[in-house]
Amino acid sequence: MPPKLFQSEILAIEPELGDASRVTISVPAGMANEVRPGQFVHILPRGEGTLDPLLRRPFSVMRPRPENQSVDILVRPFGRGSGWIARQKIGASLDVLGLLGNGFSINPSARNLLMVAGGVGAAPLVMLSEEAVEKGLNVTFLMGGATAAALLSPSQLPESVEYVVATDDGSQGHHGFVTDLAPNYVPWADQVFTCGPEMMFRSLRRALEPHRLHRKPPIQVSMERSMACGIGACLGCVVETKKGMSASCVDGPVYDLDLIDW
Amino acid sequence: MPPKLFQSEILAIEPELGDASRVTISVPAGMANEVRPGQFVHILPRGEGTLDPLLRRPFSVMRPRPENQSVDILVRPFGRGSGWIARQKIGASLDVLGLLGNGFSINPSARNLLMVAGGVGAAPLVMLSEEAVEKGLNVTFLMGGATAAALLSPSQLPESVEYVVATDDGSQGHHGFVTDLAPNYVPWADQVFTCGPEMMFRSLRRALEPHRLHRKPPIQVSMERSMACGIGACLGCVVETKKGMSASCVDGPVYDLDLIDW
Amino acid sequence: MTLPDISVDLAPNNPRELRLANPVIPASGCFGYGQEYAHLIDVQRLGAFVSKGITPKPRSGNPMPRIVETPAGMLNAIGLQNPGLRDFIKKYPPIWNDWTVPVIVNISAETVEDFVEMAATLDEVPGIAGLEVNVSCPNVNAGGFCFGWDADMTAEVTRAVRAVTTLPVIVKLSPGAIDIVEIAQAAEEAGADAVSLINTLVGMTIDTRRRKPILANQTGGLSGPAVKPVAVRMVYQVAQGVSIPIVGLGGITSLNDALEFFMAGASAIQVGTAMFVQPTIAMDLIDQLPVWLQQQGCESLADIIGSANPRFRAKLAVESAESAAV
Amino acid sequence: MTLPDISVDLAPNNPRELRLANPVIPASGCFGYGQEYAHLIDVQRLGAFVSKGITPKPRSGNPMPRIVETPAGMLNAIGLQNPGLRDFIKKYPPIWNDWTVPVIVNISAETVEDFVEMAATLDEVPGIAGLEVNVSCPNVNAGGFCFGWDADMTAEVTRAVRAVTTLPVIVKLSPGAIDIVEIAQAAEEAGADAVSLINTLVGMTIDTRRRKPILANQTGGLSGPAVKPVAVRMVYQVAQGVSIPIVGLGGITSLNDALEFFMAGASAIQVGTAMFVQPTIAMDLIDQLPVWLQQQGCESLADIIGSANPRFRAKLAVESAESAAV
Ligand SMILES: Cc1cc2nc3c(=O)[nH]c(=O)nc-3n(C[C@H](O)[C@H](O)[C@H](O)COP(=O)(O)OP(=O)(O)OC[C@H]3O[C@@H](n4cnc5c(N)ncnc54)[C@H](O)[C@@H]3O)c2cc1C
Ligand SMILES: Cc1cc2nc3c(=O)[nH]c(=O)nc-3n(C[C@H](O)[C@H](O)[C@H](O)COP(=O)(O)OP(=O)(O)OC[C@H]3O[C@@H](n4cnc5c(N)ncnc54)[C@H](O)[C@@H]3O)c2cc1C
Ligand SMILES: Cc1cc2nc3c(=O)[nH]c(=O)nc-3n(C[C@H](O)[C@H](O)[C@H](O)COP(=O)(O)O)c2cc1C
Ligand SMILES: Cc1cc2nc3c(=O)[nH]c(=O)nc-3n(C[C@H](O)[C@H](O)[C@H](O)COP(=O)(O)O)c2cc1C
Ligand code: FES
Ligand code: FES
Repeated sequence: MPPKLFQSEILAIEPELGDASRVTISVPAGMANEVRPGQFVHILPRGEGTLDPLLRRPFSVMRPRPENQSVDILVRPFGRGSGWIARQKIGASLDVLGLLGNGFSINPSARNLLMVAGGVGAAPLVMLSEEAVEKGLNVTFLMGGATAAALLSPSQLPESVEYVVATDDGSQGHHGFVTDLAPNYVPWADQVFTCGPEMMFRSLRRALEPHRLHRKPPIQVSMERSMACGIGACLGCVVETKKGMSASCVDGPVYDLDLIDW
Repeated sequence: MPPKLFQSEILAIEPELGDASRVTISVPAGMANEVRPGQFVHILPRGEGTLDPLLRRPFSVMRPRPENQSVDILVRPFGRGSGWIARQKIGASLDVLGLLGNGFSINPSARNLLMVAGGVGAAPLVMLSEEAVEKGLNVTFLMGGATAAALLSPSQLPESVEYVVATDDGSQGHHGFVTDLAPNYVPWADQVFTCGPEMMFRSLRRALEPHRLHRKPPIQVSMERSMACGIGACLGCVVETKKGMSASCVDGPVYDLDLIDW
Repeated sequence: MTLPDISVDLAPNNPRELRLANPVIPASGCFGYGQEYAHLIDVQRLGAFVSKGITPKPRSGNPMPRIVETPAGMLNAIGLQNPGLRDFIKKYPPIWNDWTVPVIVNISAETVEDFVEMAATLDEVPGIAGLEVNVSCPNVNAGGFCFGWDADMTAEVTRAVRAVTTLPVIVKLSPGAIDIVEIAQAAEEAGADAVSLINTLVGMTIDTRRRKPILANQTGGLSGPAVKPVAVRMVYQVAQGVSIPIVGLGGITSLNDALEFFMAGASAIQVGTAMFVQPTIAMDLIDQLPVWLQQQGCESLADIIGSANPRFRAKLAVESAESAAV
Repeated sequence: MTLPDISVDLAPNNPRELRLANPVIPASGCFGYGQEYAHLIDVQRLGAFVSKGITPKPRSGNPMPRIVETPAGMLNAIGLQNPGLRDFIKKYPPIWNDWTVPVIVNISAETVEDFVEMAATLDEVPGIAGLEVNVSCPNVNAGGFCFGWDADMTAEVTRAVRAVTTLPVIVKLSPGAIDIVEIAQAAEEAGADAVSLINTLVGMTIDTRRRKPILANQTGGLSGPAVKPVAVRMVYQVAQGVSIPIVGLGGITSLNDALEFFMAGASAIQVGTAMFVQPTIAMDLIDQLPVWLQQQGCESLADIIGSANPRFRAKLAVESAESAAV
């Protein structure tokens, strides 16, 4: 399904993961069936009669809800745009462009999947985990946050997922970074998927480096770049890859970590 | 009471006068007792996290409600700023600067007062009428609007007020302009008070010209100018008077019609 | 009842013409090469579109971050990322040649010779309806001083491009000039078929946590609604000073914005940043403009061009009297 | 624990000094003559304020409308309404003389002689702490070309004013110049104690119903958040080119905005349009700035001035090494 511009209605808002909210928004018929984990929607973060903030903001789909033609997104009120979205109420209307971007892809031969999530970066990995479990794959989900309150509730993940957490303040799980935990799982994992702040990717790469032979397991990463158009026209969101500049809104946001030119 | 900057709460919203709303907003202690008819509040027409629209918008006080420390204003959703205010809900918070401006003044010897209102210009004249009736004065209130729906409900005026209306489409009262009605009342009126679009003032002056001897009765007019500061600093809101440029936010908005240099 | 005529020729003095079915044009850098939006809108219905600025050699553009939002605007420092003239010609004009929408190619260069090379090479390439010469780039032979800030340099580029192509040539002016009318006149005299304005203003925002400019390039080009008053003013002034068509742009997000430019004296408008925000905006304008004109009792778009600019209309009247007398 | 020092001297090379307890200054034209805000804020706590621009003769200003809102900004065409030098001197300085807040008087003129007349007359008037020379007005002897767009004209005005007053002189630069660094350097060399920037950009908006410009004056000065990126960029560039203090302004509405200007290289900031919108903004900044500095572990405001501008800091280091060596 090519990207569409549509008016969406906020169907539900639930607190989740620190000060973030899980927001259920309606989508056009059929869209919830087609979304792939890693794709995102581009939301206009303002109401009628104002031109500021000007640009849309991208949010990864956390969970499709084909049963009522909607998707969940996880919104952290970080700045002006996400703050506005987070302040909206049930029933409010949002101007949305989506679905955009490519998604994570699970290799046909992969059995054991390792997820490494930082903060709201958990969103697309929730969807990926649900899909993997449905396919009968084994999933370990590593989640990091500043405090226990900033972690994803285990209820958001399928029961069969092994959920391991780390907090900066030690209030739950491992006292330290989520990337400290990852090396243990390298021998087990057939693929690694990660989403979160760019600093986390760098330290993940560093942490896993000595444990990976022949760049195995492969690591897929969802990159976060400021975006204007979301459809490949502005070249504002590029990622430097070993094959050159890549517009992360269409060619990404998911990339093979080893392809990124850091 | 010098002007104050305060957070106000919307206590009530009622449809009134076409697409306009009567909005009850809370004010600081004592303010509702001090407001004089013709004074206005200067409202920031935007929420958190946006800088557009940038400037405050002035609204005349329609009715003070000292009993619950609030005032009524009449908001017509005309453009971006007033539209935003009109879309707010009960319980919303407004950033308000007020009270600003001078007010209408009733001469001690005046017994018969003529009000000439166009559209939301009725707001300050409602307050003035209530005050006049309380003082035992006689009030005739001429009101003009495009259609019957655009007229002030008579319930907004004290019972003893004579309420006469005109509509552009003839759907109620006189078929034509409110200014057509005014000349009949000149012999009776000791003072005339008017508020509405500037075109109305000009035609009122023209209509009354042949009936007024020695500029009697005197006419007070509330001028509407785009305003930035509201406190005399920017000189954006001046009115050309026979005594020179006058900042209508502090020296007005109420002027003697004959002093204005048209 | 037929709707008012909104077609426009942006190169009335050029035998090759630049006839557009309507005056709505996505701006350079804001519409990629046209394919990007093809899933969202009917690209063929556009008056035209301007492709992303190309340069003689491929450019990978500036490091990241390249964009940042500002109050009612944005800064960009894309750095003219593009495949370079040769690959560009192979890849895009063949596609456009099968399209009905006229495509205007935006060319950027740091020397007059580079402008000439591109203009000459593109002259006979099928699928290209016109050139937009971006004189807002720094002139490396003038110590980084921008071509478009100087009337003589603008004239030199225009003349050189004019000499090597019969394609309609639109010179795109920079708002950094002190007297934009002088620059527009220089372009007109040197043979430009039309001028477009404005390109971006130069701005910066600082990340106060990291204590450095947000853009890796430090400065970027300011666009969007924030700059609209500057753009309208410049179009209004230029309209009084030149007789070639003007393409107005800068911050257009609505029909009312577009009307401001037409009434200031623009014959066509471009939509840049707003394409990112509301991809349907160009289509909306194409649909709304004739309806609005009809409501106003206008027979054609020409009725409102410069209608808020009496000195422009007076000049127009004199010019048409003169041409009638000939 | 004492809060970090935020005092600043805007005229370090002038024996009369321009010492401010804090670097927050309401801008000219946005604070009247100081009395207007006295009911709302404690004017004496301000670092200083700049009074409305005065001219040699009284001016009644432009016809109405004089202001119009634009996206995240506003246009004004007040037209320098003011009582003229003579009445001004009688009316305001005597009041200010009893105040503790330093008052900077903004002077505007269309000829060098008029600037000289005002500067000379104001030199010994009690109650005035400094002059801000507005070179953004048209020079009638140069066909309406603005003083501040030309380095030589800016130098000429500055030199002439410098010659007749010992008051601290701040030259207020226009963003219409092509190379604002060159203009700032010209002002510095001609004896300015400091520069302030930016004044407004020239803009227009059109009333599409009435089909004419909204402002009676047609064009107006664009100010407010919309222009902030342009202002920050210019301060950043000027900071690399001059050694006198810079007063930064243009669109400041928050502490973060003010910090952008400080980090770009401004020693003090002015707040213009935001005073209209949030009359307490200057007080808020005065309260917030030292707290923020303390949270960041800064000892004084100087720690962050130019902290996002490595070339400015490098120049500063060289200069202080040189002055230590002397
Ligand atoms: C593919 C993708 C998926 C995403 N998915 C999610 C998701 O699922 N959930 C989620 O919550 N978010 C997600 N994001 C991030 C989200 O889209 C927003 O970009 C983010 O919340 C910031 O936008 P904002 O409006 O909140 O912040 P803004 O206020 O716009 O700030 C934007 C950035 O600019 C910086 N900045 C701007 N001005 C200044 C200044 N003057 N000084 C210092 N810094 C400044 C801010 O620090 C910030 O980094 C995703 C982003 C991408 C690219
Ligand atoms: C003393 C005083 C008292 C007032 N009392 C009341 C009151 O009691 N009730 C009430 O409803 N209103 C009142 N007003 C008017 C109110 O304050 C607003 O100014 C008015 O509603 C317009 O603001 P806005 O935000 O709705 O319109 P905006 O969208 O800001 O438009 C403002 C004006 O600019 C024009 N404009 C702006 N841009 C364009 C463009 N591009 N093309 C064409 N035109 C343009 C609009 O036509 C309009 O006239 C009062 C005004 C004053 C001065
Ligand atoms: C991301 C981006 C890229 C741009 N690239 C170009 C370009 O390659 N060539 C050019 O002449 N103008 C370029 N521009 C400028 C626009 O074409 C336009 O002149 C400017 O953005 C003002 O219009 P707007 O306010 O409608 O965006 C670019 C603008 C943006 C925002
Ligand atoms: C209504 C108004 C009047 C102004 N009058 C003057 C003036 O008399 N002299 C002057 O130098 N600048 C004047 N300015 C410019 C401001 O001092 C300031 O340079 C400009 O508005 C940018 O700052 P801001 O964005 O914070 O408003 C005026 C600005 C406004 C909005
Ligand atoms: S956001 Fe525009 S190209 Fe990716
Ligand atoms: S609104 Fe600023 S002086 Fe009246």
